[in-house]
Amino acid sequence: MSPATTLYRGHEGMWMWVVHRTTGIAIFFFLLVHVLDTALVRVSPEAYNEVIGSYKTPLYAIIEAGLVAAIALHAFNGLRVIAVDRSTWALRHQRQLVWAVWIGFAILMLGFLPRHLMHAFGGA
Amino acid sequence: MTATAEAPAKAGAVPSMTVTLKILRFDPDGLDGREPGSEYWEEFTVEAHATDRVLDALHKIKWDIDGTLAFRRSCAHGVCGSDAMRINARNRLACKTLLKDLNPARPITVEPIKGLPVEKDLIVDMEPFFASYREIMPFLMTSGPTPERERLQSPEDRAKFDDTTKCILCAACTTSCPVFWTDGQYFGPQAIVGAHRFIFDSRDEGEWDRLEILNDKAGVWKCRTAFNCTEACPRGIEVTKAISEVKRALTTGTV
Amino acid sequence: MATEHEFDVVIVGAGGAGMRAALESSQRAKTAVITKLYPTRSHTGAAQGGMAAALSNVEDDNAEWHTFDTIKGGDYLVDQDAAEILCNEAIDAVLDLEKMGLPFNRTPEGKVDQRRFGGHTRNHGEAAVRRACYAADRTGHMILQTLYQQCIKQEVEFFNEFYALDLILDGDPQAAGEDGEVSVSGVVAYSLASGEIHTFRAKSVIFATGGAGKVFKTTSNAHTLTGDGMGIALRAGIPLEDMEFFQFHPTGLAGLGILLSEAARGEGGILRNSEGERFMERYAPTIKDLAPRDMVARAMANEVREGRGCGPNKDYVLLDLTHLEPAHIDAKLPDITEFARTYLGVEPYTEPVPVFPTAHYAMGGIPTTVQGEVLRDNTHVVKGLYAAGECACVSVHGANRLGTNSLLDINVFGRRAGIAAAEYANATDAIPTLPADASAGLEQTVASLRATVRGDGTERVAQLRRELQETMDMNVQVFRTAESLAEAHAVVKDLQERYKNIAIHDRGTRFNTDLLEAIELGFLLELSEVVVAGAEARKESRGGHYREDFPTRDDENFMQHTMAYKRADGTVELDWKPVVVTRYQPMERKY
Amino acid sequence: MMAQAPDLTAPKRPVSHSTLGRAQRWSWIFQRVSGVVLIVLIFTHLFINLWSGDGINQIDFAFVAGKLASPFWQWFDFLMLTLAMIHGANGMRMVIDDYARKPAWRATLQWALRIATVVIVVLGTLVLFTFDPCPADADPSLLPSICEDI
Ligand SMILES: Cc1cc2nc3c(=O)[nH]c(=O)nc-3n(C[C@H](O)[C@H](O)[C@H](O)COP(=O)(O)OP(=O)(O)OC[C@H]3O[C@@H](n4cnc5c(N)ncnc54)[C@H](O)[C@@H]3O)c2cc1C
Ligand code: HEM
Ligand code: SF4
Ligand code: F3S
Ligand code: FES
Repeated sequence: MSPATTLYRGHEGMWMWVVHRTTGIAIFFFLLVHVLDTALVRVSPEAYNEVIGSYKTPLYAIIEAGLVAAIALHAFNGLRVIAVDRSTWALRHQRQLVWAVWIGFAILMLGFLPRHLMHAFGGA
Repeated sequence: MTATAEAPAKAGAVPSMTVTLKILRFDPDGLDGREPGSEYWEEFTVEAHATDRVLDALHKIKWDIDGTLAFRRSCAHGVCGSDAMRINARNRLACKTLLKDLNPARPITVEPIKGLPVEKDLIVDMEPFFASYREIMPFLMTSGPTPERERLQSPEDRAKFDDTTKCILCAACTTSCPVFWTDGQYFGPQAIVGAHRFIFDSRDEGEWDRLEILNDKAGVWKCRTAFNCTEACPRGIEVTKAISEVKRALTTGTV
Repeated sequence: MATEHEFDVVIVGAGGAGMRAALESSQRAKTAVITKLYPTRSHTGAAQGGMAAALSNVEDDNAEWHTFDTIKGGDYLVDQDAAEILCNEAIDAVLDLEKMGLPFNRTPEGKVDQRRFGGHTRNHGEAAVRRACYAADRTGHMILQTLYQQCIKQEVEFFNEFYALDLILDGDPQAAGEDGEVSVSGVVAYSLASGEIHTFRAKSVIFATGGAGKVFKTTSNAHTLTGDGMGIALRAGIPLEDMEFFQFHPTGLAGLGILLSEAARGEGGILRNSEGERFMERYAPTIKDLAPRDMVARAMANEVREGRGCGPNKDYVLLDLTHLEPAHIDAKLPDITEFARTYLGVEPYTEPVPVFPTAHYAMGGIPTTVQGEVLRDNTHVVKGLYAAGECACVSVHGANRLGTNSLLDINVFGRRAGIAAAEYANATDAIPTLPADASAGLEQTVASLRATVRGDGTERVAQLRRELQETMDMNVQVFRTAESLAEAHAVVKDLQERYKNIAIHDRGTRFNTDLLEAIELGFLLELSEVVVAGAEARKESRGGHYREDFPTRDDENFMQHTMAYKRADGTVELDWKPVVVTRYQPMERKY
Repeated sequence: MMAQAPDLTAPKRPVSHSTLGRAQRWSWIFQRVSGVVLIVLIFTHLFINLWSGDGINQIDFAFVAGKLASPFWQWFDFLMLTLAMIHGANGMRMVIDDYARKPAWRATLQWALRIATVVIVVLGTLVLFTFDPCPADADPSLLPSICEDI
């Protein structure tokens, strides 16, 4: 048995790679499920509404918020990655751009979350 | 022995201190009753000056405490590329890392670089790394008759690949790359740096042969811009930039 | 017992000299290169400033002026026929490297750029001339990389991390006399990775193992520069030439010894003492800071001695670059300024850098002819044995090497040795079988290794080495006297005794670097004795060898090379060899 | 003497075509191009479904069917579906390549991925284009308002 080695202490770039990869995988699996449940519209309105109805729980609302967060992070970081490969300026400022990604992400979530949670928990 | 172990220039000003090194050992022979191939952490405490390098501390251990500790080193000032290792969980050259730049309050962890087979303690098998380097045909390729005098090259053209000529093949970049760790099939950033040095040399005519190789499965597209390589390079080479320039050459079809 | 290999040519060492030789020899004959380091780790890669050649790309220059400078710089102990070859072939040597792809700095017209360097002058000393071809302050790095790249192209066969232990000769070099014949049979090497012994039988063997700077404590040399090749030759009965001539480079980072290239002064850097005075104006009025290294190093040591040193202990002087444009420094001297920042925390843009002489280069070594053939006495060669680079002494550097002439030396004579070795091999019928007594010798080598590893000695390798280096720094450095040398001699002798009782901690077979350091220390101890013995016998001051008790050059008695032999009983015996003079009569060396 | 030296301004050798044909390169470009397009598509999708109107609560058969009755949204969703699936599957392919070391295991995963992707894309497309917003036998209260006209 070999003893635990340390975790490599990469900087922002490495962690954003981890984030990008995990969010990408998460979104992919969500998408599989999402297409399947949407496909129920082809079966019957009742079937669809039943499944969708069961999604309208607080737990699912939080999962949904997580999904939006994942997409936002993945998308903004995707733009950063594209920029880094295209422009030397972006490449040299990639660490600042990581902060830009997080700030953009924060703004989006601040705008989205209250309204979404209102919808989800605010009754109706 | 290194002279730094003794009082360096600003002697009076340099306080001495006690540092602990926590080293990941690998014993291929199975000495002192260990299983051959056992891996274990071992701590050593040495007296050092703040201006000493990690290499000096390793030497103190090897020379005065435990002669079995094995690591590579030669030049001791960051130009030969022998002593890349993981110090406090980051790839660095032991001879270029001053103790004072690490937090001496906690043990300094020292491990072999990651992703290459360990042979003994901090020594890894460098063959796969050099094989990738050889793969990209790192030598000038020209056609036509050899000129009598030098091939001319403007200072501007010379500047285009200056950065990547600095590479000392230390492997700090390649073994810091999370993609390289995953399956070990990626050529790794160093091979791209090595290719870049020739692709952007105006005298060279083999750029498309090399680009062809880097266009492969194990090539440049594996890079996920994690930037560990650039941050690890002891020569300050903008490795990710070089990789980007190679990608750009491949997408635009022009060098 | 030992794995056996057969080659036409075996090259020991993969620095600049070894790989330059390999490029020639592998084109002509089946060649192997064995090296204790990966080729790109060789210390040629540390060379900074440049490589001399009278290309006349930026200023009028010619090979004859270069030859004169080399001979005068070497304080007339240079073999002039060899110096002529060196300087005449310099131009092609640089152009060859350029054609191999070496990225030299360029002039605006796109030609190889050139810079000034110590001791290189126009028209026999009129003024400094721009002769050094360079790639920033990484010239050696570029040479090493380029040669390695060419070796990859030519698929040269490397045995990396193979440590040469012994040379197998057919015949005894010291007993062969006038008519006898001694020839090479092969090399014994130790594989670091497996701990196995390998024998390489070969028609020719080239030694290119580099310098021996680790004899001293403060040195610009790598930890691995332990003079193995010289030591192996000496033990095999081959003499060493001019070993007392060791170059102390003026500008090592104070306390550390890490080199700051002479290019720093070539680009305009100035040495100052504690009074801020540009003291070299007093020692060399014409070329000042660009005087040859021995003169500058002595001047610096003298300033410190006379109390004009800087710092808390007044033990160094300052290299001032602050008047240079930061952009210029970045373009021409990026690495060395980085060294000052990293290791001393000094910012060279704004602060002068503390410097002091550091042991740098062995002018002496294994004596060879201009074809690289190794001499076993003043005239006879060992057939099939060659040497090139810093471990060899063709004597182009005499008593003091000019900066940039070594990178030139390794290329010119590395190439020559490679060609000669391959041609000799091709003219020889069969790969020699090992002579009858060789296997006994081999067994002895293995047995002694085993004994060392298993032994129960008590002396620590590191401790002996420390004591050796300290005594060498103290007594055999820039200034030497009969007393200091006698002291050093006694210490070395004592250390040699204690060496017999060393302890090896590591009892493993794989990557036993502990054992390796012990073997290296053995070579260092033997070479130190030769250095000291030569210095004691040479009762004059010439080039890098300065005797305070004999402060002047004595052409009458000492215008000759020292030849040191190790006799069977372990004593070092000295002999002399005449200097080859072609057209330059000794003159007083003034700059 | 300099006659043989190359002209500094001479162009380098032209592009070799096989180089431009490699899949890795197209895959890389595709990730970027599709990523940019997906941003527009996905954010619009999320905005309409989760933000505007009643947010998550409004989603039911009527809502979906109402949207899908229009060819614009049909094509919009089709593009989003295929791009996202190919982008995602291509990404997953790289992830599998990186972590699945055993060739057999790797091949299995890659095939599973391919099959899943094709199934989902085909299924999704069928749903989008064969979808009837006003199924005849359904409870009219569940249907979108457009069905009242029929
Ligand atoms: C810091 C520094 C700067 C310098 N700058 C300049 C400069 O600007 N201009 C200039 O002209 N000169 C310069 N020099 C001098 C010059 O660089 C060296 O003299 C020259 O590079 C020596 O080359 P080499 O091939 O002989 O040896 P090295 O490059 O030292 O190579 C020695 C080789 O031998 C191998 N080896 C050694 N022992 C064994 C063994 N027992 N078994 C197997 N292999 C072995 C090693 O692995 C290595 O490959 C500088 C030197 C230093 C130290
Ligand atoms: C919203 C807009 C999106 C953008 C801008 C975007 C951008 C990108 C980019 C540029 C990459 C390549 C990363 C690299 O080469 O380093 C990538 C990878 C990936 N994307 Fe997206 N993407 C988006 C949406 C999606 C969606 C919807 C999915 C899931 C279905 C997804 C899954 C993935 C996966 C799995 C990867 C591979 C990750 C890896 O290899 O590390 N992406 N994305
Ligand atoms: S690019 Fe930098 S980190 Fe990578 S091998 Fe070269 S010098 Fe080392
Ligand atoms: S760390 Fe690896 S992913 Fe790319 S940017 Fe460097 S090669
Ligand atoms: S020992 Fe040469 S790079 Fe560290």
